[in-house]
Amino acid sequence: MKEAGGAQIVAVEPGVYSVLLDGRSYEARVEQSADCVIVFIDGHRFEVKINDPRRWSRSAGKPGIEGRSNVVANMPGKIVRLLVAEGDTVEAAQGLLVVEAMKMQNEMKAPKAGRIVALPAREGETVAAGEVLAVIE
Amino acid sequence: MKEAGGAQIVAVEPGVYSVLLDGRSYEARVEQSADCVIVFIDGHRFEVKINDPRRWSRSAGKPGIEGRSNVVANMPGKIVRLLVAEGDTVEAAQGLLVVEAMKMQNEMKAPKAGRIVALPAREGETVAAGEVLAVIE
Amino acid sequence: MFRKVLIANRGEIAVRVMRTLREMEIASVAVFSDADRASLHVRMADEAEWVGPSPSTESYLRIDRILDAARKHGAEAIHPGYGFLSENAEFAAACEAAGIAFIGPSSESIRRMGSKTAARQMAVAAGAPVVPGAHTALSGPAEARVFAEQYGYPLLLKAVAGGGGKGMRRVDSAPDLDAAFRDAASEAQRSFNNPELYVEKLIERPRHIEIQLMGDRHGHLVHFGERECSIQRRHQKVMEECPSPLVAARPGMREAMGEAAIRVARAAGYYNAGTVEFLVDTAGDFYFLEMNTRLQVEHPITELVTGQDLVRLQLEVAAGQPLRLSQEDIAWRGSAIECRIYAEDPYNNFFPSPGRITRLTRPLGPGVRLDGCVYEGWTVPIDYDPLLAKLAVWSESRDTAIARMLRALREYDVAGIHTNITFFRQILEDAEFRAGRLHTRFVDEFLERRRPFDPPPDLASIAELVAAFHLKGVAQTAPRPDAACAPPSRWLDIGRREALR
Amino acid sequence: MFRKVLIANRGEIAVRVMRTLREMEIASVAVFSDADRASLHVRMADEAEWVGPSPSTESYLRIDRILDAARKHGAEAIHPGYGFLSENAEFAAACEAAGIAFIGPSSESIRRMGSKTAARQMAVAAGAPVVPGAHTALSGPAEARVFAEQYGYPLLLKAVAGGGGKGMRRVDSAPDLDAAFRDAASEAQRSFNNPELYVEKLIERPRHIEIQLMGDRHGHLVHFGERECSIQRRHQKVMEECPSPLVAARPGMREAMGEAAIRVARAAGYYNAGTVEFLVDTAGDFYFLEMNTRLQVEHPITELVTGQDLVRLQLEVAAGQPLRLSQEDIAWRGSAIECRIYAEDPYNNFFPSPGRITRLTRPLGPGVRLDGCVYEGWTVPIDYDPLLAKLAVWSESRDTAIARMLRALREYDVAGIHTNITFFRQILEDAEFRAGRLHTRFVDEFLERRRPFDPPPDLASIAELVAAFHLKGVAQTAPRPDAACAPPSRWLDIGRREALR
Repeated sequence: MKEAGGAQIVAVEPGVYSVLLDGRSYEARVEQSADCVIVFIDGHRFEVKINDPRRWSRSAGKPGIEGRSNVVANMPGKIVRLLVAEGDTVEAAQGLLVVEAMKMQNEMKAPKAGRIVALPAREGETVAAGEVLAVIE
Repeated sequence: MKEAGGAQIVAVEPGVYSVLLDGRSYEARVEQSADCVIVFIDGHRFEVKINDPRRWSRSAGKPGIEGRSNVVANMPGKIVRLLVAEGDTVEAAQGLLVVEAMKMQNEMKAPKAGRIVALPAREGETVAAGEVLAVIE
Repeated sequence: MFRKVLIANRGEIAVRVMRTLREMEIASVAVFSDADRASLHVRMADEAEWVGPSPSTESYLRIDRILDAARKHGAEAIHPGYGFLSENAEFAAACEAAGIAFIGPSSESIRRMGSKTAARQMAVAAGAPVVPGAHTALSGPAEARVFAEQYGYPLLLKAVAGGGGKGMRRVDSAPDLDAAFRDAASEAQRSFNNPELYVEKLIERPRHIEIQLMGDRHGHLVHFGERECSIQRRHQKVMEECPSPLVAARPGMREAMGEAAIRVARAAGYYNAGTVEFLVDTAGDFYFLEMNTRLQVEHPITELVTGQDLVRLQLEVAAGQPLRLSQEDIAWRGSAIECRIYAEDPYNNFFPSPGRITRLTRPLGPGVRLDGCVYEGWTVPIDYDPLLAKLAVWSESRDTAIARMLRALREYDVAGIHTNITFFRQILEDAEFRAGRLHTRFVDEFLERRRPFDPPPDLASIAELVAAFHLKGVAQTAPRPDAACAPPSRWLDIGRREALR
Repeated sequence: MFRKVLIANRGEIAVRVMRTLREMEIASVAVFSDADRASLHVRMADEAEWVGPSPSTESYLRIDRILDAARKHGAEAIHPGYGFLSENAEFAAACEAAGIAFIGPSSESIRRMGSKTAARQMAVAAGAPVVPGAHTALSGPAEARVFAEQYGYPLLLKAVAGGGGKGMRRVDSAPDLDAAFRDAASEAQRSFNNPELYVEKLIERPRHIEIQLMGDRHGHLVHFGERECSIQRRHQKVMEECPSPLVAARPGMREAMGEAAIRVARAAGYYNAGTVEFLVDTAGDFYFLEMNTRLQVEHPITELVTGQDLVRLQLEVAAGQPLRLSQEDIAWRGSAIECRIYAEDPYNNFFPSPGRITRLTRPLGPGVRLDGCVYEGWTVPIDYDPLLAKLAVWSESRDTAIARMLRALREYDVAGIHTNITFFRQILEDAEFRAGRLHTRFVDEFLERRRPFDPPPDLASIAELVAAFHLKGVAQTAPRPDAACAPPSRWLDIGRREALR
């Protein structure tokens, strides 16, 4: 603790680290998922991907746009309306379906232009977070 | 959860329980040591002794006064003064020695009248919590 | 005074009311649904009663069950909070009929104000200015089209039974009208069980400024000044302040709005807490919008500036006591701001983000007030509004209050779910906000112009260092047999070098 | 204004100062000892510097290391907090010599007020009433005996360099004098490295009431009214309130005390924050006691009632700005109370209770302010004062503030160590306290008369039920092979019956 410079890290609470580096004090808060470590410092979010136990890289933060895209429920909810049908051609940002959760309706939009190759979602059904609602190719 | 009466207990946080009984709501906070469970409800402290895995009883809260008594350091500190010597006869509540901790001096008093049969404490020494400082018989 | 009061609500407002009840030595009775057994409002209550399954239609909106609970527990009064049954005239009437005091206005006042068209007519009669619009329910989109031909676009379709932006649609041109009418009516039907709509001229870039009122059952009414509530998303307030920077800059405006609000309330025979909402146009003229016949979410900022406990006053008035304040007793000191901390992702269309709160660190210190109903380890249920807490600050001026809110938000950490904490920090740094140039489309415009929330350059390497350190710690507790011989990555390398230097 | 300020302190006051620094966009530099690496004041700071091992003589009291840290980090000013070096004239002088602004009075003012006998003389010269006593250091117990022959017992021996009750002894009769003198001198030597004592007539059952002052470097001084600090244990304040119930009941008393305090401060060429302490006898006459030349622990209650940020004013004044307030700008609203939450056992002679905080639930909601430096999982070190946090509440009247403090204390839970939370609840329920009949021996008398803190009759069985449930849960995670066949005890029986009904 007595060194003049150099980083010095202490785990102060579960997932919370106090870092002293070059005289500056930082508090970093970590949330870990299966494949990445998310570090928050002063409200800023850093995603450190664990692609392989031996190799990590910092994620660019943007998902790829090419190829097949899944439209996924980002929270549990109820499908109140379908705005497209399987086989339809859609524009990027076009509304695909409406999900209601926590008393709020949300229109799920196409992440890119393409064709609806699968539409497992059904009106009136309840969906779980992470469930695939539509697939665009 | 739908019953009209009866106790209903939920662990809401580690060691914290919400109890509903006869329509009343209680929040109980538990601290556990090796031989007892301490339950706090609205600031009131209840000590439930685990004398034996098969038998518990609620402690009367007062230690026994008869026989040999140990005077024990109740926190880490430094012995600044001895007020008695081994072999001395002491009255109940007579000062035995002075311990300093957190910048505060505290006089340890005799829990009962008797004779000092052992006095392991030494002036200037640092003692740990739980260490025996004097024994009265 | 009452000896026992039931709170027909959940979440932070139930806790808020309980705190004043406890301070008044009145026993509190909580009600809860299946989803809320472990909610803080149940844990903190003196008594609690289960009222049904998680959906609010089967629990918090069940008048019969709420009244059964009140009778069973011997509650002498019911505080409805906001939302749920708080503006339900039928509920207020049922309380009255059951001989249980409803802590709010009469069912008759609620009914008069609950119909937005009737309220408008009452405001007109009381001499308060109103936005041009149809004072009665529309028969269909065709009637709205006729109105548009007279007043032009944009116009606003609103639910007759509405509130909280539900069943409300802006219409910018004739082709959008039919779809907007259909959507709004369907949403109104779902939300209020009444699809009726009315139409108003849309005031461009209006401010939303409201007046807090309190009246007793003996005809005495006072106002507590204004709150500026122009910062909204999806027509819902997310950030409020007192005083309004506009009103503070205009001598006499607070008094004029306060008096107009009192006139409308008096016309409705109003008592207990209520709020008259006004739209204010760019010229500073104000128009009656509606009256909310209950305590508002954002009441804490009025409490901070006036030093009054509005819930205590509600209880006193509901118990039949005369209001112990006259208008001259109300004084305003300093400036207060409230941020509504929601479990939502502001950068993904404010999408709700329920889930388990894995870590919670709250702001403390001078001038900070926090009203919440969450705790570490609690799971935000999917069944209700995602409001986690209301963070309010007070300081001597608007500038220092903004600085204090920024400080408080930086201390605030909620892990496991998304929140809008960072979003508020960005708004508070915005030059337009700081200049007090507010209007109800502020958030939309802000989202267009906002600069990315970029970290200072040194933070990325700190984050990498911490990730390495964290994984090393994780690895230590569950070691991988092959980890030792793996070639260190650049990040791990940094981590080791820095940590051991 | 300064761009960077070092805080030569630890714990809650370091955090308190940092919060205002952050609100003023001034960078903060923390200093820390070995024991404090994980302390919240280090975590929250923008910069931090290690200044030595845990004992404060080797870290927080090391003027050389503190100044080295300030120079290394480029701090333009140093805030000393309270305790440690805050009233050390040598430290203030060293800052002045190093060209670093000391956020406090001049070293000369500290020196004048630091000698309690010199301060008394200055008060006499300024026309402030003082307690009869010897104005110079005593040569030995014999000299005190001569004083006693003139004024009678009881008398009070006090350290010339003293403060915080250290080196102070009450003497009730001649035979006790020698022992008391020896103890006090030895404690004074240990605490202040100066064994000198002086003697005063002891005022029986005095109130301790102090006046908050602030002055700029241009000769302008204002007072912020009084704080009543009569609730003490071991001569240390544990609970304070503003206004004083006595002063609030006596028209003109606040002004008279405020003017006397300003006269004394002016005579000392005083600037920045300072507090003049008075003893008030049962007749309501007040006597100058001493001046504390720093921010007080209990400053939050003055902030709550006056709406001023005293730390912000300190910074402005230290930067050479003229005070932006005149006496007429200071107004008092409502009532505030502070409880000092200590890691100690009030029912075991207030013995300190350091250790790990295993669970922490804090009070929130209307009118609650919490200044602390603790968190769940943190270990309270044995090396420093056991103050965990200061809980302050504000409400419109003393009665409602008491009710609010009781409510807040009931929400407060600190597990793993002893605290004085329950003790405050008992004091707040005490009829003498509620009647405002306060004096500095209040706590001693209260401990004699207090009723046991007995639980309502239903709680014991709830506790047994929970203990059974808890052990069942623990047993489930680590089952004992013979548990199943053991005959159930009465308590376990209750547990099962109730839990499964």
